[in-house]
Amino acid sequence: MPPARIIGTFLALALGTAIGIGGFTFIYGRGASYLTNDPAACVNCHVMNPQYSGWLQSSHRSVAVCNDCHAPHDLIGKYWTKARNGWNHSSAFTTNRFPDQLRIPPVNRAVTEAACRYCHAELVAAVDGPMGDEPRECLTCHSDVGHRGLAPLFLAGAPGASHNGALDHE
Amino acid sequence: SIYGRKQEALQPFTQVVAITEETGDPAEWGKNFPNQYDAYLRTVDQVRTRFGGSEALPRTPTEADPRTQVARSKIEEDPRLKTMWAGYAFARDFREERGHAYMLDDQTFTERQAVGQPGACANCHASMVLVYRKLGDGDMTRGFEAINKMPYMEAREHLERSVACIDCHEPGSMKLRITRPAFMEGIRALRASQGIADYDVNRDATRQEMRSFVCGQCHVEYYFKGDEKRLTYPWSKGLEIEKIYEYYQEVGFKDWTHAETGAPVLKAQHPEFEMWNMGIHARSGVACADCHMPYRRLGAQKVSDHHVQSPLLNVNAACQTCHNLPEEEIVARVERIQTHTYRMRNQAMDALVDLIGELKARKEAGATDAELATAWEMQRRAQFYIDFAEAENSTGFHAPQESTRILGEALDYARQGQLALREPGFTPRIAPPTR
Amino acid sequence: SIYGRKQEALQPFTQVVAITEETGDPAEWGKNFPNQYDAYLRTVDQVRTRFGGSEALPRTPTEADPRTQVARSKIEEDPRLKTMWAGYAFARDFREERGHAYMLDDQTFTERQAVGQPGACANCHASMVLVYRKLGDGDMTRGFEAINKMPYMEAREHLERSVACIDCHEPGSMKLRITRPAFMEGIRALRASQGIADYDVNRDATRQEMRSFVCGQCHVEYYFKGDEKRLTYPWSKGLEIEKIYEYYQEVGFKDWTHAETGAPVLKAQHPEFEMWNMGIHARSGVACADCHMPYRRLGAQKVSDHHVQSPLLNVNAACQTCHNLPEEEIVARVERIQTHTYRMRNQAMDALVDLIGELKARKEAGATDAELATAWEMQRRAQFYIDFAEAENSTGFHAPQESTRILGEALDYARQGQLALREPGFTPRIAPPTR
Ligand code: HEC
Ligand code: HEC
Ligand code: HEC
Ligand code: HEC
Ligand code: HEC
Ligand code: HEC
Ligand code: HEC
Ligand code: HEC
Ligand code: HEC
Ligand code: HEC
Ligand code: HEC
Ligand code: HEC
Ligand code: HEC
Ligand code: HEC
Ligand SMILES: [Ca+2]
Ligand SMILES: [Ca+2]
Repeated sequence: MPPARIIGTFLALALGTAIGIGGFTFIYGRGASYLTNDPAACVNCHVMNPQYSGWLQSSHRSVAVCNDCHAPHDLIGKYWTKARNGWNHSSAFTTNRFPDQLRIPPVNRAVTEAACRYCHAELVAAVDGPMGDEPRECLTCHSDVGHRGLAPLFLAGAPGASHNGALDHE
Repeated sequence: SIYGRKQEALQPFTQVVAITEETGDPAEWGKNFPNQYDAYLRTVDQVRTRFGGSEALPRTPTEADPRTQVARSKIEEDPRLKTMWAGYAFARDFREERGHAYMLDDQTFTERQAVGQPGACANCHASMVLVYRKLGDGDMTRGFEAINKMPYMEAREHLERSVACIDCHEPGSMKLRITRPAFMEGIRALRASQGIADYDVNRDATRQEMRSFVCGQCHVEYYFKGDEKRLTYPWSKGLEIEKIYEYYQEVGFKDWTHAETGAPVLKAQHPEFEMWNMGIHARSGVACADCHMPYRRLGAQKVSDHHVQSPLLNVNAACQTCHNLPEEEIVARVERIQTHTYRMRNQAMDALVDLIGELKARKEAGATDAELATAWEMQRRAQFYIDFAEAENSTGFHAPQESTRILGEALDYARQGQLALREPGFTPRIAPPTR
Repeated sequence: SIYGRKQEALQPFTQVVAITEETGDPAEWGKNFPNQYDAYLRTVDQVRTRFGGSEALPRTPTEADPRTQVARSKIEEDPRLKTMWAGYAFARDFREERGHAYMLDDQTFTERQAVGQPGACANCHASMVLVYRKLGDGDMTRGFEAINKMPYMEAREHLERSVACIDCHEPGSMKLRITRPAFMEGIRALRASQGIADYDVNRDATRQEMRSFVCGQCHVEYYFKGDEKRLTYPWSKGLEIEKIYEYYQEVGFKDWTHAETGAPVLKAQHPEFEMWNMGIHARSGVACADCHMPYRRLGAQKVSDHHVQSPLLNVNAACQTCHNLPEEEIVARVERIQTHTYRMRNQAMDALVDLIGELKARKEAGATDAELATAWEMQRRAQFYIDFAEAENSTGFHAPQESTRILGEALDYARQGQLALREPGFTPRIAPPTR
């Protein structure tokens, strides 16, 4: 691990364990997965499967991993977000309190928007306006770059799941 | 617990009991599939949406009708419907529809039974697989033919419950299947008109098509053909209203003779399947089940929500998979489409009632059939068009532009009917086929 | 990640020449922005789509009209338009519209000029910023007032070119801006009706709104108010057709008196902005520029395609980023909406022509104004409704259900007009407001 990541991990773990029982949740619940860059870590939770397979079909499969789009590109921000989401999501996962259709909330949508610009800034000056003052959401037009075929979710493990994606007409 | 959740991820569903073609009781199937079964039972719920869902109105049970709750009466809500249906059973009793759990009772106890109904009614209001086999000694089609021609109350003896697992699923594999001969024949005729010969729906349909076809077995326009009262779907020319009307003209069918005007008229019923086919969602490959039985997360699995209901009562699962919008906004979009459809429907209804009133007066004043012929034809057409959009239970959502243009044409026909009454020899303008 | 921060690499455009509020010539702006300029020049291209685009028909230039190419004549294509507009300039010449490059010539040489037109026409057919300033000694609004009341040919002396960079952009910053007083006043009145006082579009509009507002300066329904011929947008009650009609009723405006029937009638023109507002794309935050000026990658930059045209000629950039569908399927979806709209439009047009024919006959037979009053009102309404959908240049695409319901209502009004002619004292049924 590069020192940066060690610090980050420490920050995050400190936060996690600081909250008693939360420590169990966070670690056992694989919240720590949020601290690595390996997409496989995300699918430690089956909840992430659809997005994972969606990502595998996306145009970014070979150029961006989960954290490239879902974690800020500055060190502190990155690990703070990872810790926060790691905590939120693992507790959500544990308590099973989350909607059938996951929805990226504004705060994390903003993280992703920034990620787009981090890589494409050069290209998209016009999108943010001649003045660059009133940015336009990339996702208005490119919401599927990270995940293709997200909807509707496949029938995991049930009969018929093997053939025919739901929107597939053959 | 999180521990439990991780276990689930590993195991597929466990077969507790063996399900065969003889297993009619959903409770049995439910032992293998408790989640689907529990949801299925919840179709008793009654919740109202702005235009759909249903509310439970208390009623004092009687000997004849033991129901303690019914849905609201649409004919009391809008008496113009009684005028449109004058002389037909629907003018006696027509209610907002509710969940699948009620289908058999609501059919049994509707006042429409007062006029005597055929066994053919049963096809869409009960679990039929075992009934067909019993009455046809193993041959579904013969069973179908047998039940069609019975008087309803005789057929009723054979009916045990509302639509159940066995009507949509193949035991064991749980694959979807079509069990209604009327649909097999209807879709076969439709495919033939599209140049596809010898279409066998259970053999040739894709899984995604099946996710709508199972619903299309009942949520369609229909009529009873000939003395055998064979349940028939008028699709041999196509699913569009023009094609269906053309079909009825060709076979010269009428549902009844209008009591006030004497016109030979038609009744359209719940063409959800046909209308959905005209809409953008069908075109985009979105099936009935995608919205009315959306996937629900069950541990590691995704299960289809068997609580079949209005998607507006379940927006997150039903719509937000595909539409990344706040729930309120999604509901607002639907209601905008619906209020516009409903407004046009009201306007067309007024025009039709104007025409019926004038026809009635002219008839009473002793006008000859010849003198009324054109106006009758306009009433027949306008009425069928209005009813097609009115009876379509999404209030236009399944195909917004289509519903609206159908109502617009209905307006034209109703008004031309009035002109015909004022001008002997008037030749109405009928819109050309859409294709 | 391997993608280093590229912010530094991001360089603003290279300023070759200084652009000021005096720089009217797009070629000058083009030196700084060659991509946008080159595309802008391509609006001379003429390519036909099924219902839109435009084709270049050769014509032999004359002294009076030096144009060597024109777009097809809509009134020759559908003579019913001549009947609808009898006695109005549009019955002399009305063509399919084409690219921005032609706006000044097409206005100058249309045969509609034969009847004499006001300078107010110029507001939407030329680059006006410098003209306004010149005629208003620096004050745009006074310049606007000055040009409005001039005779067109006098105003024409001041016009140099079609809409140009300076009409949509602030020099230097290149920010979008509104330069048409008529739009400033129209949107201000609209906002006031929505409870927003003292709305200043250039101060209060978001950038995303501006991406549609700049187009809404011209692609809107309008009329010339009073003797000052002040260009006015009838939005003070709202943008929906009911509200606009209500506005005209209140101010008691008529565009002309119908030559065949004597009815005081209205002409609707290109309400793209209003209709778009009723559609699902506007509701989803999709601006005119998103489809008509989509981003195009040029080298290391994405730029807005300044070749403003039918998106069907540019489906990949205009639609496919949001709609992950094959081009043919996207075009097919649009054409399905359009053919349905067009079919309904034809039906409504027939009904209107029927009404006009009967009104004419009754008038010639010496009917009094009182006897014709109701039929006149129905003609006025039906005609405005039909024209609103007909003049809307997307053939329904911008708002499919809305276009269709407007045409459906028009049918009702035209037919009721015919009834009124046959029945003294007939009271027509007018649909209630949509909200
Ligand atoms: C502990 C199990 C778990 C792991 C591991 C996990 N997630 Fe999640 N994730 C969840 C759950 C549960 C939700 C739903 C949270 C909610 O909607 O409240 C979720 C929601 C999300 C969301 C959408 C909602 C939001 O808050 O933004 C994103 C984006 C996301 N996860 C990304 C990731 C990424 C990237 C990784 C890997 C670095 C990852 N997840 C690993 C359980 C997990
Ligand atoms: C190229 C950028 C990109 C990559 C890489 C990416 N995502 Fe996403 N992700 C997005 C965008 C954009 C959204 C929001 C989609 C929307 O709003 O329609 C999103 C949404 C989500 C959501 C919330 C579901 C939703 O539709 O709102 C989850 C969960 C998620 N991503 C997980 C992951 C995981 C796990 C990975 C890695 C396997 C990953 N993402 C990789 C861009 C990306
Ligand atoms: C880790 C860097 C990275 C991030 C983060 C990233 N991209 Fe990309 N993206 C790339 C690369 C590399 C390519 C392929 C080369 C190219 O076309 O520039 C690409 C290609 C694309 C393309 C063209 C291919 C297609 O799918 O049409 C689009 C559009 C795009 N990105 C949009 C986005 C958006 C929107 C986001 C944020 C949700 C995003 N990118 C996030 C690196 C990134
Ligand atoms: C209004 C719609 C819209 C928005 C908002 C938008 N884009 Fe695009 N983007 C497009 C279109 C259209 C294209 C295709 C251009 C072409 O075909 O040349 C495109 C192309 C791209 C490409 C691929 C260029 C290429 O051909 O390799 C990238 C990368 C990209 N956009 C990134 C972004 C990012 C990052 C944002 C947000 C800052 C963004 N876009 C916002 C419409 C949009
Ligand atoms: C894209 C989503 C979608 C699809 C696909 C769809 N529907 Fe619907 N359906 C709706 C909505 C939304 C309503 C309106 C519900 C309301 O008004 O409460 C509705 C209403 C209904 C109703 C009336 C429900 C009530 O609450 O009274 C029935 C019955 C129905 N649909 C059957 C079908 C059938 C059968 C199919 C396929 C042939 C189908 N739907 C396809 C979304 C859909
Ligand atoms: C065997 C015939 C049959 C089949 C198959 C069938 N339905 Fe129904 N459905 C009915 C009947 C009958 C009712 C009305 C019951 C009543 O009002 O008593 C109904 C009611 C409904 C309602 C209205 C619920 C409410 O609250 O108003 C919806 C929605 C619906 N069905 C959707 C579907 C969908 C989706 C499918 C396929 C997955 C389907 N139906 C399959 C016969 C059927
Ligand atoms: C082709 C399938 C089909 C046939 C045949 C059929 N129904 Fe239905 N019925 C439905 C569907 C679907 C609904 C729910 C949608 C609706 O109510 O419009 C329904 C709803 C009803 C309802 C509840 C709503 C209402 O109308 O009050 C009654 C009662 C009913 N049917 C009675 C009958 C009777 C009696 C017959 C025989 C004359 C019959 N049905 C034949 C499919 C059918
Ligand atoms: C009105 C039709 C209908 C009825 C009745 C019905 N189902 Fe289903 N069922 C469906 C549809 C549609 C699917 C989705 C199948 C697919 O996607 O291939 C489904 C899927 C399933 C699945 C596969 C896993 C899943 O949830 O998608 C199971 C298991 C199942 N149903 C069990 C049952 C049981 C048990 C009953 C009776 C209590 C039942 N079904 C009654 C229509 C029905
Ligand atoms: C499986 C995907 C999917 C589901 C589920 C879905 N939609 Fe759609 N919806 C689409 C697609 C695809 C379109 C067509 C436009 C497009 O290509 O984006 C569309 C279009 C629409 C439109 C615009 C069309 C119009 O006529 O104005 C509305 C409104 C809409 N959907 C509402 C809903 C509602 C409400 C639900 C849930 C009851 C729903 N959708 C469920 C995919 C879906
Ligand atoms: C979602 C995409 C979209 C948006 C947003 C949109 N349009 Fe269009 N527009 C179209 C399509 C598609 C057509 C039909 C083109 C055709 O028939 O060739 C069209 C047609 C037109 C035409 C006629 C073009 C021709 O080729 O004759 C005009 C003018 C127009 N739109 C102006 C506007 C204005 C002004 C706005 C905003 C107020 C707007 N549009 C918003 C897609 C759009
Ligand atoms: C100054 C007035 C003005 C403004 C501002 C304006 N237009 Fe136009 N537009 C016109 C006129 C006039 C025509 C018809 C020209 C002709 O036919 O000679 C036209 C034609 C068009 C056409 C038809 C092209 C064809 O091939 O048929 C489209 C599309 C269009 N405009 C879209 C837009 C969009 C999008 C915007 C904003 C980005 C816009 N216009 C701004 C006046 C304007
Ligand atoms: C409010 C803005 C506006 C005003 C004022 C205006 N136009 Fe236009 N004009 C347009 C737009 C936008 C188009 C392109 C759309 C269309 O043709 O429907 C157009 C198209 C035209 C065309 C080409 C198509 C056709 O109709 O043959 C001519 C010629 C024309 N206008 C002449 C005039 C004349 C003469 C006047 C004054 C009486 C005038 N315009 C006033 C906006 C305007
Ligand atoms: C009819 C209106 C209109 C005219 C005329 C016009 N533009 Fe634009 N221009 C736009 C719109 C809309 C945008 C998008 C602005 C935004 O997204 O904020 C734009 C954006 C731009 C941008 C910003 C980068 C980009 O491409 O998005 C430049 C530079 C530009 N235009 C230059 C010009 C030049 C040079 C001319 C004259 C040759 C011109 N424009 C004429 C409407 C116009
Ligand atoms: C910036 C994104 C965006 C662009 C660009 C766009 N659309 Fe859409 N479109 C949408 C959204 C959002 C909806 C509403 C349904 C939904 O939520 O998916 C929609 C709906 C539709 C529908 C279904 C609505 C209906 O009335 O049937 C059609 C058809 C459609 N778009 C065609 C087009 C065409 C053609 C173009 C290009 C000329 C286009 N769109 C450009 C985002 C876009
Ligand atoms: Ca209901
Ligand atoms: Ca054109």
